[in-house]
Amino acid sequence: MERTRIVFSGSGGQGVITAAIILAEAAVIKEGMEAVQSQSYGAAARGGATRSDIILSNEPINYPGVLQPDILVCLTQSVYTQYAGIIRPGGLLLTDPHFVKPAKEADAYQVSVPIYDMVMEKIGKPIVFNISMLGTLFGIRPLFNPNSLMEVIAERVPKGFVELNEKAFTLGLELGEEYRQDF
Amino acid sequence: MERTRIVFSGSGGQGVITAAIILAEAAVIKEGMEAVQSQSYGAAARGGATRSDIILSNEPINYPGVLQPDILVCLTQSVYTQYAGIIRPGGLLLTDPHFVKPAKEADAYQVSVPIYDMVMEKIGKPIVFNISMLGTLFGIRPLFNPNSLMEVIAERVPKGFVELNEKAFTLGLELGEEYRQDF
Amino acid sequence: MTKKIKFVQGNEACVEGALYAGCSFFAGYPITPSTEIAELLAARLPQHGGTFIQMEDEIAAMSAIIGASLTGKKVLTATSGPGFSLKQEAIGYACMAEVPCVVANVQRGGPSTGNPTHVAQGDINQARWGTHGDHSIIALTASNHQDIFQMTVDAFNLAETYRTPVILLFDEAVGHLRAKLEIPTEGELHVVDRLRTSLPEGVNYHPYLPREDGRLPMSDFGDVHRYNVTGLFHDMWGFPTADPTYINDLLHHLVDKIENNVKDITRYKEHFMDDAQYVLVSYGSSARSAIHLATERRLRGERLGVLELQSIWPFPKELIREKCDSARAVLVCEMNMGQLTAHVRAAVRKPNRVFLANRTDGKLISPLDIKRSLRMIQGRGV
Amino acid sequence: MTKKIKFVQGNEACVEGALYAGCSFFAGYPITPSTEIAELLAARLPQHGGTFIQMEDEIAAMSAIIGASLTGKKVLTATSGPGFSLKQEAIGYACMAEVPCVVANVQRGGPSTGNPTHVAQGDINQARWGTHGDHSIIALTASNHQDIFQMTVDAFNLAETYRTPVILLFDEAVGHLRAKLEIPTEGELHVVDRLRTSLPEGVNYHPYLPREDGRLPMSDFGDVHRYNVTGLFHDMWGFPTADPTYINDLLHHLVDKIENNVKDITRYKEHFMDDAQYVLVSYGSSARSAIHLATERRLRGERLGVLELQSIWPFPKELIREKCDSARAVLVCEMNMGQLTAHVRAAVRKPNRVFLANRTDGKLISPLDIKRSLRMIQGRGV
Amino acid sequence: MAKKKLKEIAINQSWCKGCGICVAFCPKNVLELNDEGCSTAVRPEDCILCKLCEMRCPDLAIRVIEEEEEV
Amino acid sequence: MAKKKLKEIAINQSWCKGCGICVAFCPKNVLELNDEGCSTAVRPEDCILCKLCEMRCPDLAIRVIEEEEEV
Amino acid sequence: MAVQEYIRDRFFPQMWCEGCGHGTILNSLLRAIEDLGISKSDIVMTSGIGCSARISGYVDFHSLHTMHGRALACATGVKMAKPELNVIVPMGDGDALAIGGNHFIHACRRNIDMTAIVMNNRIYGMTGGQYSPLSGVGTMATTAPYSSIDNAFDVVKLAEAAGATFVARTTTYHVAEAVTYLKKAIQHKGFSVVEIMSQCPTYYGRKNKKGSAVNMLEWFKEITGKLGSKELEDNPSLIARGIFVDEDKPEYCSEYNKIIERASKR
Amino acid sequence: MAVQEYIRDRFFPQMWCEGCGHGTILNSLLRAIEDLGISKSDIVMTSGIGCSARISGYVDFHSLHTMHGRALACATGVKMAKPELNVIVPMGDGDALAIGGNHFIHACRRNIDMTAIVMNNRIYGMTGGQYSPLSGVGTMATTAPYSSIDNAFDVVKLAEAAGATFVARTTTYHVAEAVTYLKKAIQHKGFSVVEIMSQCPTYYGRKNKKGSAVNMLEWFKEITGKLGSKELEDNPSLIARGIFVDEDKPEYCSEYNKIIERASKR
Ligand SMILES: Cc1ncc(C[n+]2csc(CCOP(=O)(O)OP(=O)(O)O)c2C)c(N)n1
Ligand SMILES: Cc1ncc(C[n+]2csc(CCOP(=O)(O)OP(=O)(O)O)c2C)c(N)n1
Ligand code: SF4
Ligand code: SF4
Ligand code: SF4
Ligand code: SF4
Ligand code: SF4
Ligand code: SF4
Ligand SMILES: [Mg+2]
Ligand SMILES: [Mg+2]
Repeated sequence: MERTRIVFSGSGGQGVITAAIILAEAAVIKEGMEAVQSQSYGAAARGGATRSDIILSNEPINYPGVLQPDILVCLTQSVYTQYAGIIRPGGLLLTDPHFVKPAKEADAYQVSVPIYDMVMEKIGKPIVFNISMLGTLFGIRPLFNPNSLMEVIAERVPKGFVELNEKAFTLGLELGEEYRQDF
Repeated sequence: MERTRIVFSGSGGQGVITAAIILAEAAVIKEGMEAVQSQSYGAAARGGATRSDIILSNEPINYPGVLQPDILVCLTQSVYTQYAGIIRPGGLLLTDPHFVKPAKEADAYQVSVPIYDMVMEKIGKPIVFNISMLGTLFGIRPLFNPNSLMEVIAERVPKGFVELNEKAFTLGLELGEEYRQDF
Repeated sequence: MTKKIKFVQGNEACVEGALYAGCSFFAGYPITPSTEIAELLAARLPQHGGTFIQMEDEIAAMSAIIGASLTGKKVLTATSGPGFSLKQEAIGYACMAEVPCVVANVQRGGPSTGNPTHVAQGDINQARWGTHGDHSIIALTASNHQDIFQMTVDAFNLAETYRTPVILLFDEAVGHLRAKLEIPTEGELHVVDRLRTSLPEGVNYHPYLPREDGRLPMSDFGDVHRYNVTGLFHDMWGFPTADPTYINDLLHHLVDKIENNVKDITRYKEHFMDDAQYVLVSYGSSARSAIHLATERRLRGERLGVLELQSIWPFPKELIREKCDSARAVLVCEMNMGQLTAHVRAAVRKPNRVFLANRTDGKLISPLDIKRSLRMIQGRGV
Repeated sequence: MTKKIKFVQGNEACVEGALYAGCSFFAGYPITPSTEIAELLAARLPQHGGTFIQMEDEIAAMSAIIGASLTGKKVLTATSGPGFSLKQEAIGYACMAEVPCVVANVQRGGPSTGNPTHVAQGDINQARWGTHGDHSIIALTASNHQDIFQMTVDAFNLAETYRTPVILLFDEAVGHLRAKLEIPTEGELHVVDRLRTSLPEGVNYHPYLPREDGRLPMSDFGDVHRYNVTGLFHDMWGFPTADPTYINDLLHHLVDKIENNVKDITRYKEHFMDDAQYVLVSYGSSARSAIHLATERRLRGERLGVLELQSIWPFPKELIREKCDSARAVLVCEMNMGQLTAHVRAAVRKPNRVFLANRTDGKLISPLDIKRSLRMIQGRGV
Repeated sequence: MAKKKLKEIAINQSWCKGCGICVAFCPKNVLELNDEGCSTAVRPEDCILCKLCEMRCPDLAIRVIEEEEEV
Repeated sequence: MAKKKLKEIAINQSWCKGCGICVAFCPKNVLELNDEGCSTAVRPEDCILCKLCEMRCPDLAIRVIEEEEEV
Repeated sequence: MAVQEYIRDRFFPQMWCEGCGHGTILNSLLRAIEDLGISKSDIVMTSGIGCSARISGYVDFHSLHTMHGRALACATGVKMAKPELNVIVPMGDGDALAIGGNHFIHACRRNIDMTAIVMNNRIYGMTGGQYSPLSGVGTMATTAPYSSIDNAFDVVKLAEAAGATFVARTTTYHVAEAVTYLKKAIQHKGFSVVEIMSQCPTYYGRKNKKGSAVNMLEWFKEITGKLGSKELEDNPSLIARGIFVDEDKPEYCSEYNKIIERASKR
Repeated sequence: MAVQEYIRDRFFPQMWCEGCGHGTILNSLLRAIEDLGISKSDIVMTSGIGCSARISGYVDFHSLHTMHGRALACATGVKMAKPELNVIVPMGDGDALAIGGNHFIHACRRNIDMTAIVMNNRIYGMTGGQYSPLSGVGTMATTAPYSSIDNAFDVVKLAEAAGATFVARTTTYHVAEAVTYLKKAIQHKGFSVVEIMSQCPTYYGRKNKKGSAVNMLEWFKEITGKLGSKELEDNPSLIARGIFVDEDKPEYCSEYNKIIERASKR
C-alpha cells in the first residue's frame, strides 16, 4: 500500500483523537503496517480546535507531520475553514452537515455525510459519534479490513459498551458505503 | 620598601588571623602601602591549624600566596614542624617557648620570645596575647611605624579595651626590642 | 516466538525500556511533556513489586532516586525543562557520589515555562553543564520508538557500568508521537546488572576504589558493608577529605571515566552515509525529518547522508571528524539556536563548512525546512 | 577630596560596588564562600533604607529579587555552587521575563558539596548553560578588589541596559582575600539608572516592545501601567502566546540583544600584550598568578603577555582571535578542567596552539604552576 | 427605601459555557439552559435578586441588574 | 543483688576537649578539669554511678565502668 | 463598579473548562476587591503555574505569573520592596503545598502582610489529573491508578501551626462566605490564608465519579459544615468552614521598618 | 556493647567545637540504639549539610551525607526502596526547616516510618552564625546585626499539623529524656520527630551572650519545663519538653505494600 496521510480535525469532546488512535493502532497491531499518530496539544480549555495527523504505510515513516492529507475529516466549521485548503488534490474530504456547511469548490472528493444525525436517530448517544465517523470513513474508503478496526475498538472500551460501539461502527460503515467511489 | 612576605601560624583561638589583618590593614590604611592578607579556612573544629599569609609592598601585589616567608611566626609545635622549613634563608622565625621548642638549626634568625608567659605575668589576660605578639614582632623588626598598628588596634577593639590592648602592645614592643638585630 | 507489538507514545516506549532494563523504582513530579512516563509507571511498577512515588517536587524526586539506588535498585526519574533545572544540584551529587541513576528529560520549549506543550531541543548544553563544578555526564537521545526503548535500556546499562547518572534527552515530538514498538524478548538485548562487591563481611570494602577495568563494585545499603556516601570530595571509603591530592584525583577520575570511554559510550546511526557529499547531522525528532529528506533526495540521486547521533555526551568528537571532514558541507539539524552545531564546528577541520538548519518556534522542523537550508548553502536560494 | 580607602575582603568590595550602583534590595541564603556579602548587606542596606532579607533557600532568594526588581529596585543575590544550581530555574525566568538583576556566584570547588572552603573556577559553563532552553546571559568576573567593585557596578549597569540577569563569577580566593579598596567618589563611575517609560496613564504601554535603540523601558509595579509578567513566551504586553512567530521572535530577541552587543559588553585588560609571543589568557584569581608571572618574566626579557578577561559571557570570540591569533602559543590559566580553554580553542585559527595551565585541587594556581606549563609547551621540560 | 426591583438578568452568551451552575442553584428556578446550551432567564419575574447566580458563575457571564432605586 | 560498685571512671584524654559539662553537672562533684584542661575523676569514691557525665559528654570521652556485679 | 471592570476582558471567555471552580474564585475575589474599593494599580497579583495560576492573567492589576510553586517567594520580594502595595497570591493546591510548600510555611511564619488563596481542587489540573498533597487517601488520579495512599494536609492546621495570623476556609458553593473571608483576609494586617475548595470536573470529577460541576457543588455542600454550626458539631467528619484564626501580631514589613529606623541612626 | 562500638573511632576526637551540643545528641542516639539492640547494618543514617550533618560520618551504620536540606527526601528513597531498613535522619535546624522545610512537612504528611531528629541550635553553625527559622525574634546573628525580626517555627506544632505521628522535644541537658524519646521514636511505626535543643557556644552562644556550653545547659534547664509538670503549668512561657504526639496511623510503606498486592493481582 502506498503511503496514506490522514488528518482528523474537530473540537475537543468530539473524540477525533481517540478515533485517530484507534485507526492507527489497528493498522499497526492488526494489519502489521507502520503507522504514526500525532496531535496538536492545546491548553486545557473548552472548544479548542483539535487536530490529529495519521500516516499509514508499509515502509518506515520518518517525518510524522501531514502537510497535504489524502484524507481530511473536518467536524467543525472553523477547522473546515482552516484546513480545507490543505487537502491533497484528488483527496477525500469528509464532513458532517450537522457541523459543517461545505464550500462548493474543492479539488477533492468532498462528501458530506449526516453521521451525527444518524447516530442520534438510530442510537441516541452522541458519545459514539467518533466511532460512527470511523465506520463511515471505512465505508467510503476501506483502508484495510474494517474488522481490524472493530477489534481494536472492542479491546479499548469497557465490556458493557462493546455492542453499542459495534452498532455505531456498523451504522457508519453502511452509511459510508453509499458514498463509496472508485479511484 | 622591598616586598615583605609574612606567615603567621598557630592554632584556632590564638588570634593569629586577627593579628595578620591588623598588620596588613595598618600598612594599607595608615602607611599607604599595598598589602594582601589571606588565610586557610578549615572546618569549624577545635585545635585546627591556622595560617595567614601577608604580603606588604609598595607595588601592586598579584599572587597573594607566600611560598617563602621573610618573617615566619609559629605558635604551636605542630605548625612549627610543618612550616619551619619554608622560611626564606636569612629570614626571621619567631616562636614562643610556651608553645614551641625550636629545633637547633635553621637558616634564619630564630628567636624564641616568652611572650605568653610575660602576658600572663604582666597582664593576666591571654586574650591579648596576639597583640603582644604583634608588638614583639615590631620590637624585633619595625616594618613600619608601630603607632600605625596601635591606631588600627584602637579602632578595632571596643572602647573599654583600648588601654588593655595598648598595654599588651607596648609590652610586646619592649620585649621584642631586646631581640632586635640589624640586618 | 512472536514479539509483542504495541502502538504507543514515545514516552511509553521509554517506560517499556526501563522495565526491560530492570528499573524497579521511580520517583517523579508531573510536568508536561514527560508526565506519561510517571503515569504509566504508577500503574506498571507495583505490578512487579516495584515502587512508584510522586514526590513534593523535582528536587525531592531526584533525591529519592539517589537514596533508592543506594539500596541496590535501578532507578529512574522523568521531567522536562523547569524540573530539569531544579534537579541540577542533585544530579551533581549523583555524579560526585557515583550513584547510578537515569534521568529522562522530555524537552519542551524554553527558557523558563516557555512553550510547555511544544517541541524543542534546547537543553542539550544544560544536560552537560547544568550543575556546578567540573564533572562529566552521559546523555543519550533517540528519534523513534524502537530506539527510545533501546537507548533507555542503554542508559541503565551505562549508569551501572560507569556508576553515574545518565540523561535521556528526548523531546516532546517523539515523546508524544504514537507509533509501533516491538518489545524485544527477554535476553534479546543486553542488560547490565549492578556490579556488587564479592567481598565478604569483615573484609575492608572500598566503595570508591576503581577495579583494574575502571568499574567500582557497589554494596547495597543494608548489606554487610557499611560505608559513607557524600557529595564532598572523599577518599576511597567515601569519607570527606580536603587533601588536594585526593581532590585532584577524584575530579580527574569523575571526568576521565567518561571522557576516556567516548568510544564505548558513543551511539549513532548512519543513513546513506557511504558516499555522502552533504552530511546532515541530527538527533531526536529532528533526525526524523533529516532522514525523510535524505531518503527522498537519494531517489533523485543526490548524495545526501544523515549522521544520527544517539549519544550527545560525551561528545563524539572523533566520530564527527571522521564522518564529516570529507563532506562538502555539514548541516546540523536541530531545534534550538545551534547548541550542537557549535560542538560540531569545534570538532571538524573546516568549521566554516558547518551550517545550522533549525527551527525555534515550537513546531517540529520539517524536511522542507531542512531542504531550504540545504539549497541556501548550495547557493541555490530557497 | 581624598578617596575613602578600605582594607577589605573581595566580598566586601562587591558589597561596596553594589551600594555604589544603587542596589537597595538583597535576598539571599548563606553559603560559603559568598556569605560575607549577605552579612555585610544585612548591616549596610537598612542604614540607607534598603532591604535585606534572608529567605528560606536559594530558590526563594532568587524569586524574591525578581519580585523586588519589578517594583523598581536594583537587586542582588549572592551564592556559591550548590546555591547557584538551585537558582537556575529562576535565573531562566529572569531571562525570559527580562527582569534586571545581579547574581553573584563566589565559586568554590565542585561538583556537589565538593570542596566548600577552597577556590575553583568550575562554574564557567554553568553560568552560560545552567538553565534549560535557549537563552543568553552576561557574566563578568574580576581578579582584584578595585575590579570587583567596578565589575559589580558594571553588572548593575548591564542588567539595567539589557533588562537581563547578570552573573558575577567571582571565586573564593579573591572573595576572601583582604586587600586595599579605594571607594570611587560619587559620579566618578558611570551608573545606569532604570529606564522607565515616560508614557502617561491611559496610553498603551508595551513592556516587551524594544525601542529603536533596543532598550525596553520599564514601569514599576504600583505605577500607573498595569501589565503582565510571565515565564511563558509572550507578546509585547507580556501576555502568554503559543503563536510560533511570536515565539521565534522573542527567543531571537533574548539571544540577540546580548550576542549582538558583545563589543559593548566585553570587558578585559591587557598586561604586557604589545609584542607578546606567548599569551596567557586568564580571569579571576588565576589572572593574579598569570600577571605575576608575566611581570617577573618581562624583567628577564621574555615576551609574555596576559589577556585578562573581565567578561566571560557573551564570549568575546573576536577579541580572543584578535589578541591570540599571532601568538606562538596561548596558555589559558584557569582553575577547572579547561572550560574556558575549549571556547578559546574554538575561537582561534590554530586551536592546537592553545594549551591549558590549570589546577583543580582547591589550591590557588601559582605563578610557578603556570611557569611549568609554559616551559612544557616551549619544549623545555619542567 | 423601597424594595429593589429587577431590571434585567443580563447573560453574556458568548462567555457562558453552559455549566448549569446558575440554573441548578437559583432558589427560584428563574434560569434554564437554552438550545445552544447557554443560560437564559425564563422566569425573571420570580427573581428575588439574591444574585447567587451572578456570584457563582465561573465565567462572569451573568449580571443581575436592578432598577434605579426609588427613594 | 548487691549495690553496683564503681570500678573506674575512664576518661579518654585525647578525646576530651575540656568543655567542663561533666564537671559542672556531676551531682557529687567527682570531676575536675586538670591542668591540661581535661576532665579527671578527683573524688571517684563519691561517685553514685548516675552516669550523667558519660551521657552528657559531647565527645564520648567518659565511661563510668562498674565492677562485675556480685550476685 | 461592576466586577467586569476589574478584568482584562479581551481574554474572555476565559480558558478554564466549563464549570471549573477557579472561575468562581476569580468572581468572589473581584467582588471582595470591589467592595473594598481598592484601586487596581495598588494591587499586585502574583501566581505560580497551574490552571489556577491563570487567574493573574485575567485581572486588571499588576500581574506576575511566576514559576510553579514560587508565587509566594516572588511576592515576598514585591511586598518587602514596596510594602504599600496590596499583594494577593492565588495558588493551586499543588502550587501552594506540593512544590511550593516551603515558601508557604515560611510566609506564614514571617507573618508578612499578603493574602494567599489556596484554590484547592485536590488535583493537578493543568498537567492532567495527578494527585496532590490535598487529594487525600482513596482519591483516584492518573498517578494513583490504584487510589492514593497519601494523607492530605489540613491547610488550615498547617497554616496556623506555621504562624499565619488569619486563616479561613470555604468552598465555591459558599460564595457569600468566600467574598466575606476574602475581604477580611485582604484587610488583615499580616499573612492571611483563605482555602477555597474548588471543583475540577474535568479531572478530579471524572476520575472520582463526582459528576458535573453542579454535582460537585452539591457535594461541597454535603461534606462541609460551618464552624459553630450544629451540623458540624453533630458530624465532626465534616470539613469545617469558617474563620479559624484572626490574630493581631507584629507584621514583617513593619518590623523591618523598625530595623531601618534603628540602622539609619547608627 | 558500649556506645563507642557504634562509632567510627578513627574520626575521633570529632570535629565539633568544644562543648557543642551535637556531640551530646550523638551520644544520646547511640545509647538509644544500643538499648534497642539494633544491628548496625540494619540502620541507614541520612543527613544533610551542616555541623549537625557531620553526625553521619561518626556512626558505624550505612551513612548517607547528602545535600543541604535534602536528607529526608533522600531518606524517603532509601526507605521506600527497602522498607526493612531502619532510617534515621538527624538534621540541623536550617537543614530541616529552612531549605529542607518542604521535605519535612511532606515526610510528616506521608507518615513514612523514619526517625527525624532536629538538632536545634537555633543558628546556622556551619556557615558561621546566621539566623535560622528557629532563632526567634530578638536573636543576634551575623545576618541579623540589629537582632532578628523573624518569628520562629514551633517544630512540635508544625510536625503535628503536618501529620507526624510521634513528636517529642527535649534538650541536651535532659539526656535521660533524650535517650527515652529517641528509643520510642525509633520504635514508633510511622514518622517520628524528636527536636533536641542543642548548644552552639561558638556562634549562638557568643553572639547572644549566653556564655559557655555549661552556661547554655543551665539556660536550657531554666527555659524549659516538662509536659504535665507544675513548673510548666505555672509558667506557660517556658518551652515544653515531652512527648506531644504518639499516635497509631497507617504507615506509608505498609500502605504501598497493599498497592503492590492489589496491582500484582491485576
Ligand atoms: C518546576 C515545575 N514542575 C512542574 C511543572 C508542571 N506543572 C504545571 S502546573 C502543575 C500542577 C498544577 O496543579 P495545581 O497547582 O493544583 O493547580 P491546578 O492546575 O489544579 O489549578 C504542575 C505539576 C512546572 N510547570 N514546573
Ligand atoms: C544548597 C546549599 N545552600 C547553602 C549551603 C550552605 N550551608 C551549609 S550548612 C548550612 C546551614 C547550617 O545550619 P543548620 O542546618 O542549622 O546546621 P548546624 O550547622 O547549625 O548544625 C548552610 C546554609 C549549602 N551547603 N548548600
Ligand atoms: S453559571 Fe455562568 S457559565 Fe454556567 S451556565 Fe450559568 S451563566 Fe453559563
Ligand atoms: S438573582 Fe437569585 S433568584 Fe434571581 S436569577 Fe439569580 S439566583 Fe435566581
Ligand atoms: S564533658 Fe567530655 S569533653 Fe567535656 S570536659 Fe567532660 S570529658 Fe571532657
Ligand atoms: S556517674 Fe554521676 S556521680 Fe559519678 S562521676 Fe559521673 S556524673 Fe558524677
Ligand atoms: S482541568 Fe480542572 S482545574 Fe483545569 S481548567 Fe479544567 S476544570 Fe479547571
Ligand atoms: S559552630 Fe556551633 S554547631 Fe558547629 S561545631 Fe561549633 S559549636 Fe557546634
Ligand atoms: Mg489543583
Ligand atoms: Mg543549626
